[in-house]
Amino acid sequence: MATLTYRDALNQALREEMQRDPDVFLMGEEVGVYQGAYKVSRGLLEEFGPMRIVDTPIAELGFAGIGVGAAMAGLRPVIEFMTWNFAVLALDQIVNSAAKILYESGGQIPIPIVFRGPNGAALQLAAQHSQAWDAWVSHIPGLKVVAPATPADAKGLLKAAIRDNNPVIVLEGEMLYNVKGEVPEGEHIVPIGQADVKRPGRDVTFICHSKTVAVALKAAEQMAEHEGVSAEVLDLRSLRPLDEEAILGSVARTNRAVVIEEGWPHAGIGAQVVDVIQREAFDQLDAPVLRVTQADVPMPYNKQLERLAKPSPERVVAAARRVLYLD
Amino acid sequence: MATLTYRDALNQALREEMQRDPDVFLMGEEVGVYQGAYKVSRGLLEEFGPMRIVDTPIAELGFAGIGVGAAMAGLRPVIEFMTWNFAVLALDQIVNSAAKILYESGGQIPIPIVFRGPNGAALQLAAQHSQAWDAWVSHIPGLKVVAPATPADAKGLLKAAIRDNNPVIVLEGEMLYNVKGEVPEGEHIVPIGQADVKRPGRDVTFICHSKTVAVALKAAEQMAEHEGVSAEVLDLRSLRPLDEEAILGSVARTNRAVVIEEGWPHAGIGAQVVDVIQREAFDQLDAPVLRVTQADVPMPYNKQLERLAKPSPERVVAAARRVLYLD
Amino acid sequence: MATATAQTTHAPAQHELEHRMLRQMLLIRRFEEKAAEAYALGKIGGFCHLYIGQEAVAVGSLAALREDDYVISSYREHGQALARGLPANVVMAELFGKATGCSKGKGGSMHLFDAGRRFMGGHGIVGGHVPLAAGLGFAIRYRGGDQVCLCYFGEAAVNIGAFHETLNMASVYKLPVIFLCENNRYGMGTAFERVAAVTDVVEHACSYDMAAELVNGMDVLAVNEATRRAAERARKGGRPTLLEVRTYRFMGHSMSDPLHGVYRTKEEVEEQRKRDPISQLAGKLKEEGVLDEAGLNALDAEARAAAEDAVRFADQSPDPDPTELTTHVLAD
Amino acid sequence: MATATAQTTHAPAQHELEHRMLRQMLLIRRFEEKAAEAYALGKIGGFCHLYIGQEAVAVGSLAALREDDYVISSYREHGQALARGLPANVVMAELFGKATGCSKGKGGSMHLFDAGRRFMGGHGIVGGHVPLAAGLGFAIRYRGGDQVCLCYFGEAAVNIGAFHETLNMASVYKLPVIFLCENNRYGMGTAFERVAAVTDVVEHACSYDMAAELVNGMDVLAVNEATRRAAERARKGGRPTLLEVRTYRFMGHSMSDPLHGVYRTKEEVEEQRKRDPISQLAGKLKEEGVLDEAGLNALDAEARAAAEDAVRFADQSPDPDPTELTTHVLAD
Ligand SMILES: Cc1ncc(C[n+]2csc(CCOP(=O)(O)OP(=O)(O)O)c2C)c(N)n1
Ligand SMILES: Cc1ncc(C[n+]2csc(CCOP(=O)(O)OP(=O)(O)O)c2C)c(N)n1
Ligand SMILES: [Mg+2]
Ligand SMILES: [Mg+2]
Repeated sequence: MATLTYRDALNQALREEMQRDPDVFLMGEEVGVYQGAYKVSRGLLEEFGPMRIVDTPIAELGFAGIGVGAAMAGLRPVIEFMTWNFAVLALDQIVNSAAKILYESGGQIPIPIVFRGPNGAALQLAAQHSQAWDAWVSHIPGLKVVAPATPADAKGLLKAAIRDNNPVIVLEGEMLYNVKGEVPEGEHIVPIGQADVKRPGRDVTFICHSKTVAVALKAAEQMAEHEGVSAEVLDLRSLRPLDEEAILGSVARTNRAVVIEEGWPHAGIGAQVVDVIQREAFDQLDAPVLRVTQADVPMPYNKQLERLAKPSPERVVAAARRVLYLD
Repeated sequence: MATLTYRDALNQALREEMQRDPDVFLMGEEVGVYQGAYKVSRGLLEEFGPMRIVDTPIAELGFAGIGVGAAMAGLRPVIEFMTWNFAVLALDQIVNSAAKILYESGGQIPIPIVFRGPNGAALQLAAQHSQAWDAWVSHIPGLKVVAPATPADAKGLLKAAIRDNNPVIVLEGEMLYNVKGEVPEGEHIVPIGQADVKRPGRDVTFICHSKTVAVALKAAEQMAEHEGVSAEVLDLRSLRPLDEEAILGSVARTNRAVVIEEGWPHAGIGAQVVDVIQREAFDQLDAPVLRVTQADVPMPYNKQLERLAKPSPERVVAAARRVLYLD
Repeated sequence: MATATAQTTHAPAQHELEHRMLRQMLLIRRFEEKAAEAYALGKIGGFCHLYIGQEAVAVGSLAALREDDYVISSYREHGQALARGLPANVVMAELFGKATGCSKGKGGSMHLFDAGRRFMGGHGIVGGHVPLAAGLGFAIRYRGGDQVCLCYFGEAAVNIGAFHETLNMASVYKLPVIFLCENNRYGMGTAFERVAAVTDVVEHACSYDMAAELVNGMDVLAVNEATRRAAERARKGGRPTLLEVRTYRFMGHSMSDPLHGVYRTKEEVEEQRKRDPISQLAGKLKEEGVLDEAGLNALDAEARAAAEDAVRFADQSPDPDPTELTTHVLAD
Repeated sequence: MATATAQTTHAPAQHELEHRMLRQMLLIRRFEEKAAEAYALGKIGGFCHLYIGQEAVAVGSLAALREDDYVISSYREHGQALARGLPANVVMAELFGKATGCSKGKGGSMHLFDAGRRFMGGHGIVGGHVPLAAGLGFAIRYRGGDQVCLCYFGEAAVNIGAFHETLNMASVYKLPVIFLCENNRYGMGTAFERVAAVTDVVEHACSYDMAAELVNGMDVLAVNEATRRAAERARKGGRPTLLEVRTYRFMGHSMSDPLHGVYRTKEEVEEQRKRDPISQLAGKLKEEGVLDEAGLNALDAEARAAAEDAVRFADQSPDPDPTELTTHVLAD
């Protein structure tokens, strides 16, 4: 296995899938000549040419729709949003075209498309550039949603997404692109819908995904070290469908859970996880499930305020201490 | 008190607020000459003229933004979306402008605006015209969200929304416009953030809002009649902020709850209600909280399928029987 | 802009085409009348937007296309579906929400689909399908084909952003798409001149360096010829065209809208009815002596019978099985 | 289109204006250089889009406005903020995220606000503030005022739907808005001609029956005069104008972007630097004998001092109190 950055793992997935299947193409702002705003598509224009690596104008609604139209004709577009913040403009095409055409057509026209790009906050990009759309996109039937936390998962989930016959949302992270990890070469597919235990534990389950996996792992380490608490870190990887079996399996062992997400609390994806747990594991719970989320505010620019707004290991530890009745 | 339809109650609220405050104006598709796609603005063009009752092109993003800009200058726009389905195109302005400018500007520029229109399914309008955005809009800090179920609440909440100095989302219902009820004349304001017990009960709480209030009331009647169960029907009325006190107060009495919503289940607003209950009333719950939602599918056109997709009294009763361990 | 090359003389092929187009227009007219009846009886639900008055647009333009071309439309697409060759039975069954409908009863009036005939829907968000059309065109170009994609939309869609984003990209990418604007002067109850700074839709082509033509939508032959020119431009040069086709709807916006309403006068509607595209073509054929009153009546009787048949078929078809609620949410 | 009426002779008022504009351009240039330094030191975070090269656009246009006019811009708005009269100190403090910043440290570089000066932001979504500008114009008209709203955006915003929806409505509603496109030829790393079917932004005015002018953005006087004409059109007739101002950015797209990058050559940038709007105006004033080298040096020293002062002020200012995290989410 090679050690790659998350960025290069995505790049590898794109390259391999484009080599394998001539119907796969990449479209978005700055993906070609500029080599990608975050360099995820580096080198691809040179290898595949401008018909398959397509630079677009700033027209998120339009090029998302072009992607869906191309998928209607049987191609397998990968649409890059420079960031998911701008995808807000394209939601009509994602929700009303990509997610509905199969159903509306009575099953005639599948939409094999991937919408991908960095989601959520990076550093000090302020309110309009720091939004995590996990809850919104997960809300929609007809879509699948994945959010890889590691380079290996990034490669495996993106490949799975490209091969899927449905619209798949891939939520990446600007703050993850430089993260390094071992990545299996070649045919490495992570099936959509499978959570992954990133650290086994006995006393409490930290349920997380994407950037919050690192937060949870850090919290778990601290708790192991300072409080002798063994926390299990369960990485959801897929937000739709949720791997309810894995969630319930872990909670059945630990009887306690903290759900961590990057997005806002109100009707967040974490609320759905809580709903699943309380519904299916009611009698196994020794404490209410608690959540750690972004503060319920637009993201501030100031560095200190921003740090306070984001989920942190400290806040996870504090929540864990409460569910363990250590306070 | 006069008996009015929900439509006329909204009309009255608009008229009274426009008479009271010259800064209030209404803008949207077909609100003027055509008297409103659903006739909510009937007669207003004649009374207030075309500067205050403004017909727009089909340009949801554009006119939502014009509304926000006018609010930045201190006017109090009411933006009508013909239906919330089309507001998907305007989310950038709602989320990135209306909800964030106060914060981004360090408190300098409040955005006193109302976005309103019918939300959710009517009858056989199929997938693109039957969407309930309760969860999405409630997710966003910087917004308030209300969803009146009765004519009196429609009037009182719309008036409160227009007077609020923040962006307020008013989710109405095409299927509610013809519903009749008593409406207090004149200065009738329903404060945003207060739930309302629509039917008191002891054994289980039905938490609902908008169209699902009628569903819950019917279920409560049936249970009273056929099973001797006394269900309390709590109408949330506001989805953001949620009236947590009212929710917890009711559950403290009944120890059981079913949450009913029109939208999809995954990260729905009901999940947030569940989260609140399990977190704050963990020890008072005698059973897991169950939810009744739209089926997790795009809305089908066929009448029978559509009926199956929607929350129904039967499904509420079935859920209630489960939380009461009657099965 | 290319000049007219199509034959409008009395060649037999041309007469055959005209005859076929007349038959199609009649079918649409009678079909829509039956749909209106069925709607009044509650057999069709939801929104139902009739095509009466605009028949020449769908019929004339689709007669210029090949079977392997793509077609996509808005919610006012019964006429295009029929002109594209979807059987009246399955279209009516779809309006009735039946399992035998072209979208299995799940789509309804606004979402007619037939992948086999490359009829790519039926879409309900104004302007929302315009980018999809460019995507279909993109796929043609990607594969090096010489098909075209024909995209119908109303003039009100010109005011929405998706239209502009798409026209620009279609021009930049040289996509073989025909953007056919059915300018019937009203978007619901709003006259175009009340909400558009410039009311000649063709003008927008200048901003996108795109070929354009203004077409009389009451003249099925004019529509046919203009579409031929546009299709040729697309097939040979991979260039898009904007066609503004001036037409008129004789009915209300949808079945829940009154016939003329407050936004237009009864007189205006009646004036327009005199330009009925069906009588115009029938009149021409009679004048040229290739159709007589009896022939016309026979054609009409045939159309009426087909429409009645469609209603019967739809009526007798079963509803989808309840399990269909959860199928087709995801593909395998 | 109105013809030039502004005085360009040697009247004292004109010299006073030119002097003031030179001073403002110098301030912006030195301020931005300091911002770049501070960014390199990690004192400024996030995205930071400098205005170097484009100074004449903000300065020339804002000199044509009144205090009660509205101004709104994109994320590349340091220059407009300074030219509008926001003190360099509070602008720099905002870039540093400090409590003394013009947005209390919550907005940062992309979200500069000063409601008192009617500077309505700093907005980060390309094209997103264009409808807001029309809304401000709508409010002016609603109240019967004779103010204008001046809206800045880059040429890449012309490809997004919001621009088109807004221009149409501004024309239909007769809004007193000046849509000022700063055409610096690139949107990030993309040359406009690669993504726009028509590269003369002014052409779009035809589709909206709007007055338009193409302006040399390296000539501050030309910008000033064109803006005056547009403002008059707005004040007197309530009519919008589209100004395409051709300019160039000498730096990368943002501080995280290389100076020229792969999308343009070093030579091109150097060629453009010869058109530096500051040297051009300084040269003109020297030629006319109203400014000498010493005078220019003095002005420049003043600008440098102000920029350094701003950095000092920002550096010494406190961060917002942690409780500020949750204030201003909602108004009372
Ligand atoms: C984005 C959006 N806004 C509003 C509507 C509601 N609506 C449906 S049809 C229509 C009028 C469209 O007029 P036009 O495009 O001229 O087509 P026509 O109905 O005349 O064929 C409106 C406003 C919609 N479906 N989508
Ligand atoms: C809707 C949207 N898409 C993408 C971006 C990312 N982005 C920020 S600036 C920019 C380029 C804009 O270029 P232009 O409008 O010409 O302005 P300039 O930066 O040249 O001043 C892009 C693509 C964005 N902010 N908003
Ligand atoms: Mg029309
Ligand atoms: Mg630019």
